[in-house]
Amino acid sequence: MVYYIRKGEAFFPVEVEDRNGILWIRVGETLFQLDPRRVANEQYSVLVNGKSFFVELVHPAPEMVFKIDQQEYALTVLNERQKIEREIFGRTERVHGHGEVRAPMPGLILRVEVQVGEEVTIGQPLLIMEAMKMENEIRAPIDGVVKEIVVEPHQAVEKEDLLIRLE
Amino acid sequence: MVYYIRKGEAFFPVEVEDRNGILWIRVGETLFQLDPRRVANEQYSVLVNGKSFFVELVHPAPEMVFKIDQQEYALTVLNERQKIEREIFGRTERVHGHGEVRAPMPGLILRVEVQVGEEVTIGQPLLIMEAMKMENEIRAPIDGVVKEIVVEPHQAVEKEDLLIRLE
Amino acid sequence: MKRIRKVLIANRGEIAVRIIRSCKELDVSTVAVFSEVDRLSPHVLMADEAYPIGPAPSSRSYLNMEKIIAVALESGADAVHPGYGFLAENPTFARKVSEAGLIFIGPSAETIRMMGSKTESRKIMQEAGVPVVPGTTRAIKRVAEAQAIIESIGGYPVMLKAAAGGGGKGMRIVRKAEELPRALEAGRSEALKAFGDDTIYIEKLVESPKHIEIQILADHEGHIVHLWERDCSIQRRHQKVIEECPSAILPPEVRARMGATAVQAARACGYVNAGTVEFLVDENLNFYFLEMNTRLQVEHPVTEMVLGIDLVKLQIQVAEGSPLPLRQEAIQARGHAIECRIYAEDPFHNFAPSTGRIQYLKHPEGPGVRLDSGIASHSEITMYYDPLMAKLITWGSNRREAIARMIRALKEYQVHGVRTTIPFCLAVLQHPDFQEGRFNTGFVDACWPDCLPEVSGDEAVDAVAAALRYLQEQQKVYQDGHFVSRERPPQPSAWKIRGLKEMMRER
Amino acid sequence: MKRIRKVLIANRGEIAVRIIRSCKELDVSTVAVFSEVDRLSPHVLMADEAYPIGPAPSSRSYLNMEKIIAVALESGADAVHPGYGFLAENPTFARKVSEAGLIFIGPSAETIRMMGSKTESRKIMQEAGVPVVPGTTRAIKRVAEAQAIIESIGGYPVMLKAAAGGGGKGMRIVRKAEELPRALEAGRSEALKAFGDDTIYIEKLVESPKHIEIQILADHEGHIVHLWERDCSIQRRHQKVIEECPSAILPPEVRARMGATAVQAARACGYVNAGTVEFLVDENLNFYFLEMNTRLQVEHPVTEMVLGIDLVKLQIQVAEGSPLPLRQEAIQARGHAIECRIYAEDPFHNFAPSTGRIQYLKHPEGPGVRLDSGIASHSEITMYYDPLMAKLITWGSNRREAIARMIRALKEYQVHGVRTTIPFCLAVLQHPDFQEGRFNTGFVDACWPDCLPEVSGDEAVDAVAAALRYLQEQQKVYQDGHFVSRERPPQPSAWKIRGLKEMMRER
Repeated sequence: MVYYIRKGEAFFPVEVEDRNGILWIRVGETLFQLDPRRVANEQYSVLVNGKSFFVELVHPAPEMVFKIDQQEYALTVLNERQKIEREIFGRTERVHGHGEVRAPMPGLILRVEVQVGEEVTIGQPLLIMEAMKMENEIRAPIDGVVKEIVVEPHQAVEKEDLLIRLE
Repeated sequence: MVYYIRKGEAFFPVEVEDRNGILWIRVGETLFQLDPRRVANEQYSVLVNGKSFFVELVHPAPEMVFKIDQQEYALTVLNERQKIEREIFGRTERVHGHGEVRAPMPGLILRVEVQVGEEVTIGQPLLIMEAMKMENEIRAPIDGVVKEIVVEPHQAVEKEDLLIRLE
Repeated sequence: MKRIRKVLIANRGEIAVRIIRSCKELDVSTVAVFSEVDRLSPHVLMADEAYPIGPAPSSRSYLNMEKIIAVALESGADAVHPGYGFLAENPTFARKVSEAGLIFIGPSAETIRMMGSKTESRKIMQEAGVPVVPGTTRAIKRVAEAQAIIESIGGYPVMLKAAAGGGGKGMRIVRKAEELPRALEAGRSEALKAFGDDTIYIEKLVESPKHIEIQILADHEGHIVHLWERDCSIQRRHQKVIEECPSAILPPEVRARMGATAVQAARACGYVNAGTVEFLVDENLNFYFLEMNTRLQVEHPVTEMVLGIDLVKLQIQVAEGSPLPLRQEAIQARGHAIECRIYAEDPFHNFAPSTGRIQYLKHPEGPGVRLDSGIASHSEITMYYDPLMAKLITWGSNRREAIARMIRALKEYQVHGVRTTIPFCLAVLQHPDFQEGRFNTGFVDACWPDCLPEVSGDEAVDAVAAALRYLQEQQKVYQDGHFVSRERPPQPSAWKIRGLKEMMRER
Repeated sequence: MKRIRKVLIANRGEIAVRIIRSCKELDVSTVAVFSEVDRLSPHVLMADEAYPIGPAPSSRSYLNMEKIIAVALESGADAVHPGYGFLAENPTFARKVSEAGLIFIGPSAETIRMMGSKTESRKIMQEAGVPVVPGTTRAIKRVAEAQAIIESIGGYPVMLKAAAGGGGKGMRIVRKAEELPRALEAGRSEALKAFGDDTIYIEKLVESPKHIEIQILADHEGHIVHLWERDCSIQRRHQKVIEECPSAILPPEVRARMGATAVQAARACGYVNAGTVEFLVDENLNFYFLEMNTRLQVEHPVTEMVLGIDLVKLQIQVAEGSPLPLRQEAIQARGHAIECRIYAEDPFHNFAPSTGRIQYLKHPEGPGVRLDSGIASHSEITMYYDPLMAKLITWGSNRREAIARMIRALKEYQVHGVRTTIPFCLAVLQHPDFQEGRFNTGFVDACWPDCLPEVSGDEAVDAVAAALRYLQEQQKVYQDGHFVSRERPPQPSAWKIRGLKEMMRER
């Protein structure tokens, strides 16, 4: 079995061989021996050459997010088919909400601080919303251009409502 | 809705009236107002006239066992149909294992201390088994007569294996 | 002296649970109150009695004085403990509780009122000889007025503050005259929303201060003790997130002076019960009265662990009219304690509140670890209340051990379902400046999130990712159906892949 | 002096987890070993590294010295911590570890051997002037031999004990000559099975004794301190279940004498590292050497909480060759701590082990509560190992507060899936004799289960039962399918009930 992990724009192959439940995994030049087990719902114990990793899976493949020792790792891991599809069709499976700025909680929009067409950099405040009696800045998750502003000041929004679309 | 709770040999009726999720329950002369909610798997929160009971259900009806504040309560609670069936057919739904003495864990029978036909009283040692490197006495769960001895010394048993039948 | 046998806790969350625990240990019955969304919250499950008081918004439940007092009377409670937040520093509530014949576990309504007005409390402290930050005690309405005051106290930088304030709401730093109009407007609007009162006053800005507070405890006979300090300088948005006892930098001589000053402050406002005198401490260890919190503080556990006391039990005893069982000379500190507040917030997105249902929860345990939690593994974190889920406190025989233990405990903490401040706390605890005691209230702004260590592209992590992906596809052990709904395991048929490859060659 | 950077923990369960926690706080890497059934046990999940060492039976895994030492060497460990039980008091293991160039975290193999033989240790202590219970140090084979010895120490009652003993195995009280033959045979057979050695010796029975032990700590430079006492008199089947520090009844003068005697005992056997000298204390507070445990005790946390120390960290420091950082004069106790051992056993059926999968687990938390657990909510309790699931420890500023806190904490403890000793512990803690300090090692036999309060047929409980039954039938909220499989919700059709009623009338 071969998987492909994205690094920047490129995909690197990772080979997996199952020898009676123990996985031999080759990453680049390095061969690892892994014993992965499911502990409970989204918790795994993985022994990597004897090193014990307790892994909490936050989001499943292909856009995997998991935590080890409170450190979060986000990796795109494709199988053969997904890799080929992406090469042909481009990134068909868009990262959910990557350029979509959604409300992190229910609340009230106070101010919108950008305009359609404006270039924004990652971390830049896009709008201010009030929730839990606090003014909260909603910031740009990526570098990009404001494509659409879906909300306006004084509008109440629910959690996950689309606020702004970036490109 | 009426249920019947066993006290000794008799069954006492308990009336339940559902008023929009709040239950009005009459036990004898007393009327209680209850707000029962399921918290998680076998855990319930029940407000009884405002008193807060956190209830862990160990075994479901009709032979209910539940814990409140680490105190275990065992009650037989029948519905109308079960009550009638019992009155006609006798105790059709026997309490599981009441007269059946089963192995509480895997182990080795060392000695049997009673004989078939012997009268035994509750708590009397019936046999000795070794498990977890300890000698464990298995005692009579009820007053009765030994009807059958299923195992013999030096026999290995699994958890829940029948050892002795009392009557 | 009236023995307290039953206490109504006019609060929710971790502080309600914490108060219930002390009551149980005193064999005092507890009455919880709950809003519609809190029917299954831990404080309801743990209390001896629990009564509904209204819908989710706190204005209609936890702030409903009449309803809460009615429940207290009907349930036969002797006393009301307000916790912190909600009605804890509302003089009207304290008065109404007393007028209903119930004991309010806290200071008198008059003391609460005096200390609740930041401007009035400054005046009282000035008169009592307690050092205060240069500034005004008058309400500011217009920019011109503000400008004049700023000149009279030596110019910029200054701090605008809400007179009814707390929790950092309504606070604005102003460094230049141009910034003043907008800051004043924003501050007033935030203060109005938070406290229903837009009164703003002005103080000289103490640059790079530490926030150090003194816990005091006073009985009805005028006996007042101070219970060491807490350093609460690690703040985000002027809200405390990490606190410790004792301070890493306070010499015994300054501690003694601050303690004596805190007792002086408490005496000046006729204080009874537990309270906290907050000070700003500048780089030369000059300290200035900031405000007095007339209630139990969120961060009180660090004091409890270092001094070996239970502040809630002492509050109840004092409220009954008992004399304080503590003499100042006999109060002894041992070791060091640190508290991390675990908020349902996303520290990587400006600490935005993170709501949702807790999927899984496993708390740290073991030597020197205390956890005060207000949620359980079934809980839903809603937008209605403060997003504080729990407080993690560690004790060590010295500061170094307390820090090492906190790092160990934070790594044990498992929460699924919402984002938390755990990674943030971990980064602060591991920061050399924090470990060396080199920090002030500007620490978080200066270092977060830049202080996060670079995540290296470890090959072992790639291998783990591939292994999890493989498990998902091969073993199909999706017991909760969670993955199934998110991703269908791909079943590539040979011809399809071949077909695709041919297409690629043609391109 | 060799700095310890990586420790292999040759153990499992709560003690392995507890050792891992201290190592993490010291920044020392940890290597876990595990048997086939322990792959997902907490000590494996928490350690930095983990390696399999064989099948479930401990004889083929946790007692496999060669395998464990091989793993230690391959993983690059500097030291081995044996915990308690398994290989902790095996002199051959200690020797082999040292011979492999690794540090054994404990005393020397020779000290372990001497103290491991109950007869030899009695001899050494007698010579060192430590008071011992009158009796023999010779192995007894035949009844006639035993009879002669018993006469020479003043007759019955006597105690038979296994020379290789521990944990109550092989022990028998004999009150009359008639009981001797059977007791001797049973004791020898049990000792043989437990220790592979059927050597039995005889001691005069100390009637109604308290079991009080002194914690000691010794470094390589011959510096030895005693760290107060633990009262471990609450035992079932000669095994400790509830322990406390300090004792409820020991006057300071007796404590000082016992402490000095314990140091004397440690010096007599060339002791290094942490150890415990156990004494029997009679009603007149005379104390007699019982045995020396050459390892960390299960109940060590009560000492840690009262003295504010971490014994595992001190063990590691001493093993590195560091001098003890504690001076006898500076050791100060604060408050009181109690430990309850939470076993997977059914206290209502003679403490029979209770195996099964944990369905749900919620641990007590909050002020003054420490929990050292070896299981998690997914764990399976098997028959292979000791059924100790966790230790619950509470601290209070005095004994009364520690007890009240323990009762509160025990009530918070939720375990589904196996039966536990929690109800037993609760009954002991609530018993007036325990609360007043009036107890000895006969307490449990004398009072359990008779001391259980009568459960009254409360009408409110009947109402709760009816409400749960109703919920089950009406709401059908059986999310886990658990109830569904056990009971089909009855759907009586009208005609069937009428039919049954008619049948009844006919009878």
